Amino acid sequence: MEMNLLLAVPEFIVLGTAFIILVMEFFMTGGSRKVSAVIGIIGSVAAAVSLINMPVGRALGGLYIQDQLAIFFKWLFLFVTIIVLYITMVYEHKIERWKGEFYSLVMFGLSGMMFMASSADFISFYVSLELVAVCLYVLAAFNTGNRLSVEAGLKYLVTGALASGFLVYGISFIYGATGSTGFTDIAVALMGGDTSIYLMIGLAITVLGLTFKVSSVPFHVWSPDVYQGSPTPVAAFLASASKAAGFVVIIRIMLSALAGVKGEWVMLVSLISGASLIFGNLAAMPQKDIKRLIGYAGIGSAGYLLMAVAAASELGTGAIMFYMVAYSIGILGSFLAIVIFNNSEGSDLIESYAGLSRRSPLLAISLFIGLLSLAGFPPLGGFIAKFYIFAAAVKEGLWALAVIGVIMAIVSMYYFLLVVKSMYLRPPKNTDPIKVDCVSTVVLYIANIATLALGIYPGPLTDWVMNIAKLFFKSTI
Amino acid sequence: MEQIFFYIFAAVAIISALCVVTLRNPVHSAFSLIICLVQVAAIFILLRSPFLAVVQVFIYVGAVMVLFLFAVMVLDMGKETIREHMHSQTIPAVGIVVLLLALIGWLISRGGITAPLGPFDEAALAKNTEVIGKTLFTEYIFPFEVVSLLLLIALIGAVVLVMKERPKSRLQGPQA
Amino acid sequence: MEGFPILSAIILAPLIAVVILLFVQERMIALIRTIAVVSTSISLILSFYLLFAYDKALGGYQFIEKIEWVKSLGISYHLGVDGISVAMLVLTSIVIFTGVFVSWVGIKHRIKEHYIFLLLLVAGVFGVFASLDMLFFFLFYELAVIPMYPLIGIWGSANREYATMKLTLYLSLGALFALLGLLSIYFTSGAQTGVYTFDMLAISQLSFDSGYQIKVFLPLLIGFGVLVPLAPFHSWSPIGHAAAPSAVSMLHAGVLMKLGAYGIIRAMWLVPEGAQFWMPWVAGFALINIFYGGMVAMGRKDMKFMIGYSSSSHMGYVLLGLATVNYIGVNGAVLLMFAHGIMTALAFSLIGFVYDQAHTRMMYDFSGLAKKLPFVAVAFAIMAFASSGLPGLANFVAELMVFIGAFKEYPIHAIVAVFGIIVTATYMLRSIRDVFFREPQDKWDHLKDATTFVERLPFVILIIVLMVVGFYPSILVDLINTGVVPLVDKVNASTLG
Amino acid sequence: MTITHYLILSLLLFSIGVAGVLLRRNTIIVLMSLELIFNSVNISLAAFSYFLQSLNGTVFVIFNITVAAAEVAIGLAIVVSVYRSRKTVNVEELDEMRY
Amino acid sequence: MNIWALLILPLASAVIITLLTRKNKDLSSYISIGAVVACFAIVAPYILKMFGDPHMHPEEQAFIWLDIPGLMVEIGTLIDPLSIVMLTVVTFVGSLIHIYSRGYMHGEEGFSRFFACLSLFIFAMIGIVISNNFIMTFIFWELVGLASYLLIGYYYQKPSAADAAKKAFIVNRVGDFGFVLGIIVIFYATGTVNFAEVARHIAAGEVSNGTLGLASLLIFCGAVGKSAQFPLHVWLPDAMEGPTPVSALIHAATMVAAGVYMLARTGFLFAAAPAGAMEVIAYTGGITALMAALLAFGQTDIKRIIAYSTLSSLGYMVMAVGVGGTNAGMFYLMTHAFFKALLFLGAGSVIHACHTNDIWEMGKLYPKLKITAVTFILGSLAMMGIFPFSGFWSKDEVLTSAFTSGHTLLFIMGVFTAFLTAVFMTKLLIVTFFGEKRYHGHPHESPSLMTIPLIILSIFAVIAGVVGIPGVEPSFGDFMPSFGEGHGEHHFNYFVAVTSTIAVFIGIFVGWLIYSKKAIDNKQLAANWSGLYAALVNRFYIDHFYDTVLVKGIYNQIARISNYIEVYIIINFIINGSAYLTRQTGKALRLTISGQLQHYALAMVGGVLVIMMMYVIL
Repeated sequence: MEMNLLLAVPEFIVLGTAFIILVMEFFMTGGSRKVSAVIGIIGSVAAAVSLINMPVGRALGGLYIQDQLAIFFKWLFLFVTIIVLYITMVYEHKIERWKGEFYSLVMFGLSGMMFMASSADFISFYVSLELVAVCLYVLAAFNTGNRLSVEAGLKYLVTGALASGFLVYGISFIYGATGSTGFTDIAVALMGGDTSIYLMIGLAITVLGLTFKVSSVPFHVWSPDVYQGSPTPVAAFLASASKAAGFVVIIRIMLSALAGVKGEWVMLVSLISGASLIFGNLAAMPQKDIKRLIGYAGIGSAGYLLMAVAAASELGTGAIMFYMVAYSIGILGSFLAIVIFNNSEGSDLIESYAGLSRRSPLLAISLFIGLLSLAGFPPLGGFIAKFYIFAAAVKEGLWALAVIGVIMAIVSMYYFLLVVKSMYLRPPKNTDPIKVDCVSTVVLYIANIATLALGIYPGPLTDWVMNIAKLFFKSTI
Repeated sequence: MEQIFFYIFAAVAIISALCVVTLRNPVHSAFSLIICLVQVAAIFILLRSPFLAVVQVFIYVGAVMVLFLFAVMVLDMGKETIREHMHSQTIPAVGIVVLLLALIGWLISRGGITAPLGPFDEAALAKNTEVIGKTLFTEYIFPFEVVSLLLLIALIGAVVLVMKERPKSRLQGPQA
Repeated sequence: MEGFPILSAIILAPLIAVVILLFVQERMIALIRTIAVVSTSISLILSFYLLFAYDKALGGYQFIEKIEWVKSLGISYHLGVDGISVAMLVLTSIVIFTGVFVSWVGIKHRIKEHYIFLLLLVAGVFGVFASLDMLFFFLFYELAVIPMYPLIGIWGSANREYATMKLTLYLSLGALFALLGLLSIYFTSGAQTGVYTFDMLAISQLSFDSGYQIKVFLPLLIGFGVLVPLAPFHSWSPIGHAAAPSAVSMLHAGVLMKLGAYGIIRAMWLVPEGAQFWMPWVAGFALINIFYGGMVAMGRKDMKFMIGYSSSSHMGYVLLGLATVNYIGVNGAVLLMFAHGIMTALAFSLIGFVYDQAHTRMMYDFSGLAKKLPFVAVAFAIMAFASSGLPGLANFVAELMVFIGAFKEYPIHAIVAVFGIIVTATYMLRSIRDVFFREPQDKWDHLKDATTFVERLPFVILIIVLMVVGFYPSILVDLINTGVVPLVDKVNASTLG
Repeated sequence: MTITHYLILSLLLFSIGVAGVLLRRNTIIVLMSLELIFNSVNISLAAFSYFLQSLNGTVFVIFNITVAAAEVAIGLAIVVSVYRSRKTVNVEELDEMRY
Repeated sequence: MNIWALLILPLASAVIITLLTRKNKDLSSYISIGAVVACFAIVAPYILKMFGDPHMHPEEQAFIWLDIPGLMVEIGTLIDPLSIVMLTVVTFVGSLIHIYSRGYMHGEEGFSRFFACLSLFIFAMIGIVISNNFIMTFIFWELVGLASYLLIGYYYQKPSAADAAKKAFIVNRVGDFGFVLGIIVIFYATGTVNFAEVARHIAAGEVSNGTLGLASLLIFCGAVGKSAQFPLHVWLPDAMEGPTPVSALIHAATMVAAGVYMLARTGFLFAAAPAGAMEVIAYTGGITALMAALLAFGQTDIKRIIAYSTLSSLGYMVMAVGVGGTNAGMFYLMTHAFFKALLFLGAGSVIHACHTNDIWEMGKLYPKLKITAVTFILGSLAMMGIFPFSGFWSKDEVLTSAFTSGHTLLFIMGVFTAFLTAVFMTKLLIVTFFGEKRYHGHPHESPSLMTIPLIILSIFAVIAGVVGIPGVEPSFGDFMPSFGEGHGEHHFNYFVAVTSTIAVFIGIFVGWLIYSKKAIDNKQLAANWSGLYAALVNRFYIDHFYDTVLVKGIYNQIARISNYIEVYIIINFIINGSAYLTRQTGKALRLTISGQLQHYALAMVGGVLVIMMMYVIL
């Protein structure tokens, strides 16, 4: 049993940072914990650096796998976390107490996600998932003084636990059908492609259980409330990193462990995908609260990503990775703008954004680019992402899904344009400019430019993700 | 013989589980849950996993249930404060659950073990505890560490969520 | 100019202007306008250069530029023009050049943003016409669509929010449908050759299974058909025209609608057998466009709506021409795309000019404007006659060619189509009578005619173009023909069976 | 005794647990029902482990028990803070965010 | 002199006036007059050449205008006697009318605009005349329509003028509908649009009879519109809203005759067409002639009366073509151009003097307007067809053609029309120039700028028939292209001549009885025949029918229904409906996120159930 601790160095750095922040609490006085955030950012950067030229292989007794896919997603998580930490800094005054613990929980959550990305076994996957989940439960309910935050936390916890129950119940059946919990062993067991009843049960329930993390139908119900109620940085974290973590395990489970019985689950995933697309996008239309809107839109996005999963191909895998990157950047840019706006105006209602383009062109353009990227307008990153997904779907002949996807893309344009309408077409209620401090300005610019760059010159990223997808598929077969 | 025990344990477990769900008083529910969990521990023994049974009793009955009872007491819910203890969606909920039960039950009844069997037959299971102990620290070191983190976070989380004020650190000066 | 990336220059001129404008202060109006004029005139000059530099004897695709963009997917920045695209580029550059001047007069607030969006839009349009890569084709198309949203939403008139939303959604929906079709072609061609590429030139060399072609043409047809707009997907267009500010209406009707038809031409080129199969359907729907659009236009009192519906009627002629798949009809269709683009740009600029002063576009509100606005009246009359197919103006030749072409393939359709010119004449002349003829009213005494250079320039340019092409259509037809002949040959060469 | 017996038992407990989550208004009892669910899963894991003669299931049960305990701890903490902010643990009253 | 100058000069004049000299009225008019006179000067040598060599070889020049595979269109000129005759009429009468207009339009606000439009018209008209192919003909055909539109709508501030202009254009468009289709049919039947080529193909028998019949009828549709034949005649009387010189030039002498010219030009087609097609043409002409003559009685507007007489004359010409007498038709066209232009210009002079169009507000003008009156009377006599005025010879030829070709009914109609024409022309003369004085103010003779053209025209009205007098060489028929059997010779038929002359004299007598002698009370007559009279005043209700049934009843209703479909069904129901439905679905769906935690749980479990069931079933 090789330990090979070197491979897990990034996680250790992140955990170490989390502990440092925790321990620092003993020495800290005063209200602000921006230092903790900065330490978290430094730790994340260090972890990201340590991932450069990271060798691949198995570690920690074999249940931990470090491969290109994991590295890619870890980088994504780290990047997201850095931004989330920054958003939290901007948001910090709204956190009443335990600010240091907030940062450290974010870091713990990050480590959980990185573990998820590296899980090679249902047990380690499940445990890592719960690690992330528990961190997020706490974070969602963090503002105990805020009624909505607590409500969000409870809803998240109960639905999450229920979903975990289903997930682990399903896993037990997969275990029952294959006699093992390791992804590779399962893949080997299922290579023949023959299926048993247990596998059917396990497959169905596991897939459904996995939909919680990515907030797709039928376990999507929590997301609007939680996005709305939880602290905004947490919502951003949920929308980007947590969803990405969900997809990295979905890729691992569906496309490697269960790849042999693809025929069994493509239909199932298609169903879920279609339902998510329809539900998320349609229900987003009447929303008034921008965070809630993004929550619903997130359900739709999960639908798109699942479409790529249903395609079950290299292209689909690459599409998921690209989508997650573009989507995370869009989400984070938007959430940063939302936080800054909320700091100034105290409202998340879409109508309160009226005339934002006159009051703060930067915030307006950031939301414009971020949201339209989510909607999939070219030449923004989100478009290329959707394009990839459609490409994957069309390639595998998933025409019905593709058509639903197209129509729902239009619906998503509609509701995101409603925000744009409010910002650009409506007159402002008052004309005081909204101040954006200089670091935030830089961050917003980076997000905007990144979104544009992904749309205009996606080549390097696509080449990279396609390469990873290729490697991943090669390793699984 | 084993069958009789199974049925007894199963029956008690199910009845007590039903009690958990139906009894009005949370304290009663909590006690029913304890009974149920003990039955599960018994089932573990039938499955030749005494280690699991022990863990079950220690962690669940010993820790978790105490936590529950503690919470019930803290929140002063000795008697049910909510008049209608059942949610208004009873009929659809029961219907859906029964349907799901029937569906999965039907599927289970048609299934059987098809996977290749592992090395741990009855005889090997006698040394079950020892083997588990070893694998937990070798093969399963990764999840094991993660779980420990999980417990740590649960601790921090509980503190963060429940404690109103940060205790004055001893390391901090008197005038903060 | 050997080796000079002339097509890129055409596309980049407005984009560079956008970047420059971003750094110009909003109050420096004169500078902003100058930048817009300069950039569009660069495009104008270059596209006219193309018009003459394109080697008609050689034909095919010329001025090709190619840069790998996403190698793993076979996407490249691949530009090149044939006769059809050159005509469309010239059209676009004329319309935007005049549009800049129309906005100069018509747009009074948020001028900088207006020009930024306008130039973005036109860069997209140029890109579509010059692209030889399916993905870039699509990307540029969307680049042309997005700025429409703020352009109509901010500077539009009545009902603008509804209109702009509807327009954006429709156009995007159409585009995405087309995208599905293009993707399918991409994969099918890739599977066939083993080389996955979005390069239209490469794909056009292949021949697909005819059953597949028939299937894949449908999403392309619907997708591009929405943009044309093919009835019954046309309702976004009139209201979009009506709500948009003049320059945007000009571009919208003059150029954007042509993108749909251009897309269908490209689809015919890629999947000829599919085209052959569906063309009778296209002809049928074209007829609905022609007759129904005309009739609706006749019932409209709002001038912009009238022109809007008449546009959909005219685009019916374009579709009918394409559906003939013979040299005469397709040449006519492409020429009509050009002619209608110019004519409708003129129409909207004029109506906008009047509307900006009178704040109404209802025909019954006006009378006798010819006395007060003689220049506008003359220009409007020229537009109306062009629209009703009067010889000497560009539309006539094009429509005649469409009729001749259509008569061969679909005689009944052709008869109804010819009848359409009566309908067009009716509502066009009625609008002249209602608005410009009859007794002048005192309440319109405050209206001013177009007198300054800037006010007149767009009208004059458009009229001159209409007349030049009308008097000597060969100037364009010879060019268009070089693109049409291979296309028609390709479609006809394929045999269904 | 076949595995089906154990699985059916597990399923029954699972269903009862789910029903509890769906039906009870008292948040604490909802959490108890969630515990029932995890326990039922443990039964099925242990049963599979036994009948498959493999140890993975047993190990999984151990982890699962721990995870469940952690979740309960957090759950109860949240319930306490809910009670503090709203003076109720009635799930039905927690609907300030909806639609 | 280059033949293209014929086109370039008037066009240049129109452009220069519009762009440059609009402000300078005199200069504008000189430019315009200069252009048309120059055109006449260009034409003149050809006239001499034609007289020298009646069978001259047609001169054809062309350059390619449009060339795509399968379709080659030229802009070309075809100079043969037929076009020379027509060119003569156009440029000569045109010159006179231009000169006259300078006097008549004096002081008008849009003086320059008027001349620009006139030049445009001359340009277009010459284009039709010299065209060597169908498409070019059609192009200029439309352009004269444009000029006509602009000139009818000259007084655009008058609603009636605005309406009349629009009506003229649209009614012409209806005719063009057929014309275009006809051209297309011919194009596909022969593969070319060049007249000579088409003729060659037809002569070679390459075109089936059915196609020929169809093509000729469709082409004829164009003529029906332009030459205002029944049932598309309705625009011409309304076109009198334009200034009088316009009525003279466009709506009497040239443009309306273009239809007949075109029939003559494409005579090869009609000669080869099946008899049925020709019958249709002939009877259309006959009916138009007769109907218009009747309708003239219902009018009191001097210009409208003459307009109806024009209609009637056009009917004559078309009838002549229809019965195979193309040269008769052309001959009539030429003489008609002179005397009808004269009549209109005379009427213009009268109107200029009286400032009214109503003949019942004139009377006894002869002493005041001697030159006008005399020339007008000469014109009228020519028009009635009194020996030896030009009209006699030409009308005689038309009637002879009808008679000798065996169309007795048409012959009778023609004679009766001649009689009616005599009656109302007599009426017109008596009521306008003689009888009691009913005018207001002090009418005085028009300036010499106007009277000189009148005099010149009256000379031609009297003598122009000379070329058609049988036995005179070269005879008019020699100029005409000959198709098929027996042409080129004038058959003087004494029976026909005598019959028509008698009819005319009876007509004059009747007119005299009613309007001068008052032997028959015209009021009484109107009362006794009130139904007929009402029908006449209301133009046989044809306009009414078009207006209420076709336009308001069908056309507008279709537009209304289309709009209804558009607004209510497509936009409101389908488009907005689906948008609404989507939004409502969204609203309904979000209700599932009720805020109730246990609803969420239920939804999750329900979702699991549903999806698993689907999964198991599938």
